[in-house]
Amino acid sequence: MAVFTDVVCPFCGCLCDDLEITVKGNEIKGAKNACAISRSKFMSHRENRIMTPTVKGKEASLEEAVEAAAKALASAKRPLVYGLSSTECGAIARCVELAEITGGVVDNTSSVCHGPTILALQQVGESKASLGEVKNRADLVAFWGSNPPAAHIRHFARYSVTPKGLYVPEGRKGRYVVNVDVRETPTSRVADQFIKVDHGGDFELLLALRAAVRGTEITEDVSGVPAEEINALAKRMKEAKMGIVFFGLGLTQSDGRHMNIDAAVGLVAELNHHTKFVLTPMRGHYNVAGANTVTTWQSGYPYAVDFARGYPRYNPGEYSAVDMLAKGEPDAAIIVASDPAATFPADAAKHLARIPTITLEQKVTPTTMLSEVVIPVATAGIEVEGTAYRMDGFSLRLSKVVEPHGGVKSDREVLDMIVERVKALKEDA
Amino acid sequence: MGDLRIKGGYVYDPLNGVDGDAMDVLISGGKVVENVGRDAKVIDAKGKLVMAGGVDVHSHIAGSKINIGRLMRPEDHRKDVVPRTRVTRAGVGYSCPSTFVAGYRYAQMGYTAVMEAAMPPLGARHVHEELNDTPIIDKTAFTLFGNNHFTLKYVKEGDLEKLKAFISWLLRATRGYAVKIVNPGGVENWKWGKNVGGLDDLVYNYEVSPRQIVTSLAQANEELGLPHTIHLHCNNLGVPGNYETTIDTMEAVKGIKPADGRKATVHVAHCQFNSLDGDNWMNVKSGASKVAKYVNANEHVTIDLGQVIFTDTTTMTGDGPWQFRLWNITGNKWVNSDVEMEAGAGVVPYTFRKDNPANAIQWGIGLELALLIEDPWRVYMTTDHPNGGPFTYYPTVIAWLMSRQARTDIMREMNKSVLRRTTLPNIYREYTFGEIATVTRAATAKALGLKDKGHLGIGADGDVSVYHLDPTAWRPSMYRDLEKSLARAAYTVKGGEIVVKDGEVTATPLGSTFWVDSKVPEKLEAEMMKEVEADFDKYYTVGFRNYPVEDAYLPTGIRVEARGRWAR
Amino acid sequence: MKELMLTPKKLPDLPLEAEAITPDSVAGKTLKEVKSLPVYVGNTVQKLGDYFDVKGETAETPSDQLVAIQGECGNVKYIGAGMTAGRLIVEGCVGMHAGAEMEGGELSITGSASNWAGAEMKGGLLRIQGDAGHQLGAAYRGSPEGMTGGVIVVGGDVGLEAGAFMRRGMLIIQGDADSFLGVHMNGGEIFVFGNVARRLGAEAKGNGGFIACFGGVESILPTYVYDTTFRPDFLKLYLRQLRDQLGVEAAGEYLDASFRRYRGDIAVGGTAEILIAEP
Amino acid sequence: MEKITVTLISGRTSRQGVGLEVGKTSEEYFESVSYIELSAGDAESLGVGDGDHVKVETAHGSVVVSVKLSDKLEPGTSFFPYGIWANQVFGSETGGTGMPQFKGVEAEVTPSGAGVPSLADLVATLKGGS
Repeated sequence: MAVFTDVVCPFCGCLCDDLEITVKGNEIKGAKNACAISRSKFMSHRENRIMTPTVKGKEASLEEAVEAAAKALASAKRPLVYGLSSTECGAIARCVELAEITGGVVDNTSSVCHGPTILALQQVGESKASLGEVKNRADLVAFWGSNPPAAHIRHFARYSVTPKGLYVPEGRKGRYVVNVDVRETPTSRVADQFIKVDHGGDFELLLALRAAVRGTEITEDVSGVPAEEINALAKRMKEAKMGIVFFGLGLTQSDGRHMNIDAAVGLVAELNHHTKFVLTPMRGHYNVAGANTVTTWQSGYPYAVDFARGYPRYNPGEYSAVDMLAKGEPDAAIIVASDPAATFPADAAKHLARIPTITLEQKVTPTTMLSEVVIPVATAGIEVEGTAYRMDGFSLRLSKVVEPHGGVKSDREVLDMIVERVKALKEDA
Repeated sequence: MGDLRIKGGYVYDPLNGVDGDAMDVLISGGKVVENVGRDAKVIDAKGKLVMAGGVDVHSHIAGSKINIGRLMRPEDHRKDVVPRTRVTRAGVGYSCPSTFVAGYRYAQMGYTAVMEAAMPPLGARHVHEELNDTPIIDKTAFTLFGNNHFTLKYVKEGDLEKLKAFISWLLRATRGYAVKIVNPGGVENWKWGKNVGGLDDLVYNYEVSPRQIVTSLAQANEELGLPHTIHLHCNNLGVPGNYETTIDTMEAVKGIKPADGRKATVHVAHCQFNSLDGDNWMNVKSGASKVAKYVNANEHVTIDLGQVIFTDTTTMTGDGPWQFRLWNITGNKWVNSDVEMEAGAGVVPYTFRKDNPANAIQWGIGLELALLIEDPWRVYMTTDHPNGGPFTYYPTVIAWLMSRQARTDIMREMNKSVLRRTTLPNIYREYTFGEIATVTRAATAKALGLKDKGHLGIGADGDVSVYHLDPTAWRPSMYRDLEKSLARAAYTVKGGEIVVKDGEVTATPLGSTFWVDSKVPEKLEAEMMKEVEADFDKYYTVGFRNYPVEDAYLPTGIRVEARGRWAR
Repeated sequence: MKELMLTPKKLPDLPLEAEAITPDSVAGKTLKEVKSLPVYVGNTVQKLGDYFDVKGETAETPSDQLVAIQGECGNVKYIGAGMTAGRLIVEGCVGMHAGAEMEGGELSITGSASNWAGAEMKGGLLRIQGDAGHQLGAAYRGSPEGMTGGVIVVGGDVGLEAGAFMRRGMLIIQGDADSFLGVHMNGGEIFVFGNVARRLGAEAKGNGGFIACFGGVESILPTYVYDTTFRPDFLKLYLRQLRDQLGVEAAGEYLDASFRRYRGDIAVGGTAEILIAEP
Repeated sequence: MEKITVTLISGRTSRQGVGLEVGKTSEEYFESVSYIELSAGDAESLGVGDGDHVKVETAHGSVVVSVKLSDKLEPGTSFFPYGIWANQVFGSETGGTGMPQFKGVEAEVTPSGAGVPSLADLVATLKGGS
C-alpha cells in the first residue's frame, strides 16, 4: 500500500493540492481530502475506459489510428484543434503546434466558459489576486453568478469563506459574504446577503453599483434590486478592508456576455480608489487557465487562434469552435480532452459527425461516439505527470499515482506521434 | 558540433583588453579555445565587427506578468506577426512577443543571454515553463524578495541569519539567480490599497521601513556571496522628485561590505524612471545629473538605463501601486495581480510620445545617465523591456549613445522640454565600440557574475556576434547604418553553433537556465524551514511540498555556486 | 473613372479571404496581374482569377479606379478592407470584415454585410443597403479605438456592439440597432432611425459623442440621466446633410423634432449624450 | 394548463460532476443531466410532478426530459444541468464572441408522454442531422 500525499486534484480550477491517494497494486483505494467529484474522478478513473483505438468504428493499432489522424489533419484545408482544458500543459503546447503545422485553428473550452472574461480583460483589464490573498485579507466576499458548491466544492473551505487567514483570524465570522444570482442556490444559503437579480439584468446592476461607488445616489430600482440595497452595498464595498468578487458563468453565458465582465471589472477597478478590491473568474476545468496560458505564451493569443496564414490571428466569434462548426467550416477536427458533442449546442456539434473527427479520450463520450478516429489516452494527474494552472493563474505539478490503465499513452505522447507524422506528410506533399 | 574559426574580424573584448584588433576567435566544444582543428568551419569576419554575445541584465520575457501583457494586448500583436518557417515557430512580436519570437529576436541582434528581472516565487514554475519555450538564448530569473512575508518578518525580528537562510532556500526553491527587490514595502502596503512614500515609511503590520528591508537584503546578499548584487527597483518609481529617494537608497547600502570579487553592493534597475526632479508631471525635470554625480563618486552602485523609446509599449512591473497610478494618469486598461505572501504586479499599455514634455524628458534622462556616468562598467544599456520600449530597439539606443548627431536629429522632432529640462543638448560624449561592448556584454556579465559570458577569452562560452559593420570606417554620422547592422547580426554563434546568419535564424537550440545555489549552516536552515513551514501551512494556499520548482522544469539548468562563507 | 468588373465564378465552401479586392491593389496592374492577386481559402493561397471573372479596365491610380462586383459574396471576407481611395461596388452580400480599416474612397454594398464591417474605419464612405452584422464599425478585440473617421450608412438593421469604442466619424443606421450600440464610445456621432435595443451608450465616456435615436429606444441604462427636452439646431444641420448629401430620406422627417436628452454613462463619469426624438 | 413559458438557465451541479467522472455512458450521468428543475408553482400549473416527462422547446430545438421539483426556484425560472440534453435547445449564435447563450433563454414547457431520449439516441440525431 502506497500513500501519495500533497496530490493535486485534476478536476476543477481550485486545484486543491492536499489530497492523499492510497494505492494498492496499481489500483486507487482511497482519496482522502477529496470532494465528491474529485473522489469520483480518482475512484472511478478505470470505469468505462476505452481500451483500444478505433478507426471508423473498427479496432486499430495505435500506429494505424495515428496514421489515419495524421492523414486527415495533414490534408485538411481548415482543421480544427479543440479542447485542451482537461489535460496537462505539455499536451496543450503540442495542440498549439499541431494547429500551427497544419495551418489550422486551435481553440479551447474557454470559448464556451470564460472566453468573455478574456474579451473583457482585453478591453478594460482586470484587478486580480491569488487565492491566498482572499484567504488572508478579504473581509467582503461576493459570489456573482457563481455557485461553488456545484462545481468548486472546496472553494469555500480552502479559499473564500471559512478559512482563517493572516488578517482574517476569525475565519467565517471575519467575512461578509454576498451572493448575487438570478436564483437561490446553496451559495445564497451560505451568504450573509442574497441579492436576486432579474434574468439578463446583471450588466445594469453592475453599472449602477459602479455609479453608486463613484458617489451618485441610485434612486430607482435596477434589475429588480431596490435602490437602497444598491446604495448600501456600494457603501459596504467601499468600507471593506479588502474585497473580492468571484464571478462565474452566470455572467459570461447570459445576455451581455463579455460586457457583463467588463462592467464587473469596471466596478472593481473603481473600488480601488477607495480600498483594495479584486475579482477572480471561477474557472471550471482544472487546466483551462493553463490552456489559455500556454496558448498565449506560444502564439500571443489565449484561444480562437487561426494559423491559416502561417502566423497566428485571433478572433473569437470567427475562429472559435462553436462558430466554425455552426458555419460548417472545419474539414477535419481533433478533439483533445473535451466533449464538444455534449457541450456545444446541437446545431454546432452535428458538424463533427460530418467530417473526420479524431478524439483523444479516456472514456466513451458523445464525441467519441461520432468520431472517425478514437485514441484512448491516460488520465493526466492520475496516470501522467504534468503542469496545471489554477483559476488564479498559478501552476502546480500534477502527480502520477498509478500506471496508465491498459498501458495507454498520454495525450502528449500521442500528440507527439501525430505531430511527427503530420510534419512528414507535409514535407512529402 | 564541429569547431569554428571566426576569422579576421575587428574584435572588441574589453574584459580581455581587446579593443578592435583584427583577430580570429576560435571555438571548440562550445567554448572559446586557443586552437581548433584544420577542418574547423570558417566564418569570414574580415572587415566586420565582432563581440561576445550580448548579455541583457534586465528584461521581462517570461512569466505571469509578460503573459498578462500578451493576453491583454491582441491589438499590439496584430501589427507585428511572425509566420513560421522551416526552422522557427510562428508567433507575434512587438512589445509582448511570444516566447519563441523573443528568443529569435534577441539572437537576431546578437544577444545570447537575457535575465528575466522579476519572478514571483509562486509563479516560478510558470517562469521556467516559458523560459523552456524561449529558444537559443541563455537565461536567468531574479526572485522577488522585497515584499515577501518572511523577508519582512526576519527584518522585523532583526534576524539576519535566518534571512540569509531564507534567501538561500527560496533561490533554490524557485531556481532563481538573484535577489530582486521591487518597491520594498510598497507592494505589501498596496495589498491594502496603499503605498510607501519613501525610505522611512512603515509597512503595515510589520512596522519595518524600506530602508531596513533594502539594507538587510543587501547585507544578506553579500554575506551569502551571491554572484549578483541585490537588484533593486527603488521606491517612488515614476514620481517626480524621486531622484532623492534613489540617491538616499544608494547611500543606505554604502557601508555594506561587498562580497569577494566586486565593489558593488546594489544594482539600481531602470534608473531613468527613478531620476526625476521637480514636484509634479507639469514641472518635472531631469535629476539625472545628480544621480550620475552620486554614481561617479560611489563605486558600490551599478545601474541600468530603462531607456525610453517613442512608441506604443506595455508597461509591466512588480510595483502594483505604480501601475495603478499610471492607470489613473492614462485611463488605459489596467491589470493588477497580487500574489499571496510575497509579491504583486501590474500591467498598463503606454505610449511614449515625442510631443509629450514629460516623455521627452524621460528620454533625455536615460541618455544623460549613460553619458554622464563616466565608468561604462557601472551603467548598462537596457530599455527595461518592454517598460521603456521593446528590446528590439536596442540598436537605436546604441546609435544614440554612439552618435551625438543621432540624438540631435531626434531631439529636433521632440518637445522642447528635452532641451530645457535635461542637460542632454550640452553633452558631447559619444560611446566607442569598446564602450558599447562593455555596457551590453562585458560589464553586464561581470556584474551578474557570469564568468564565462560577456567576453571571448580562453574558456569563455562560445557565444559570439558578428555584424556587417566595419568599425574602422564607421563615423557617428553613419548611425543609421549602425542601427541596421546591429539589428540583424551577420552571424550569431551560440555555444559554438551558428544560430543566426544574415539576420535569419538558422538553428534553435534551447539555451541554459542558470540558478544559484548558496549555503548556510544546516542547523540554521532547519530552524528557518521549521518556521517557514508553519506559516506556510497557515497562510499559503499551496502546500509547502508543492511549492519548490521540480527538476522537470529545468531540463537545461546550470547550477551556479555562491561563494559565501559556508560554500563548499 | 476606369471600371473593373469582377464576377464570382464558383466560390469555395470555405470562406474566401480577399483583401486583394480594393481599388488600391488593382490600380496600376494589368488584368493578368489582377487575376494573379492572392486570395486565401483555409490554409491555401489561391488566385483571385480562380474565383472571379475579371473584365474591364484598371486605372493608373486607386482614386480613378472603380471596382464592381456582380454577385453574391456572402462568404468572401475582407472585401475593401484597408482601401484608401476609389470606388468599390458590390451588387450582393459580403462576408466578414468588409471595409475594415478603410481609410478613404467609397465602398458600396447593395446586399447585407456580415460581422466587423467597417471595423476600425479611419476614413471614406461605407454604404450597406441591407443589414450589417455584429461589431459594425467596432474596435477589434483589445483596441482602445474603433472608428476614428469616415462615414458608415446602413439601410437595414445592425447587430450587437455597433460603433464600439468609436472615437470619431459617423454611423447612420436606417433600420434597428441591437444591444450595446456605441458601447465605450468616446467621440463620434451615431444616428438610428429604427428601434434601438437596450444598453446603448454603455460605458461611453463622451468626448463630444452622441447617439441620436429617431425610432424609439427599448430602455435607457440606469446610469444615464435625463436632463432636458430641446430642439437642437446642430441636429437640424446634421439631418439636412444626411438627407441631402447621403440620401437618408428619413432624416428629413425629423428636422423640427424635439429631443429628450440623457447624459452618461455616469458609471464611468461620462458625458456622452443620448438624444431621443419625441414621437 | 397545457403549456408554460420559462426562462432557462443551464449550469453545473455536483451530481453532474460526479456522474461525468464515472462516465457519460453511466446511469449516474444520465440521471444527473436529463431533467429540468421546475418551481412547484410551474409544475402545478402544468399538472406534472417529480419524474414526469416534459418537452422543452426553444427557438433552437426541443427535447424531452424528466421533471425535478425545486423549492428554491421561483415560478418562471427553470434550471437545466449542462449536458447533451440541454444542448438540444440552445442555439449556436454567439454574437461575434464565440460564446453561445446558455443562460436566460426563453423556453416553452409542455407535458409529454414520450420517453426521455438516451445518450445514444441523441448522438444518433447528431449523426443523422443535416
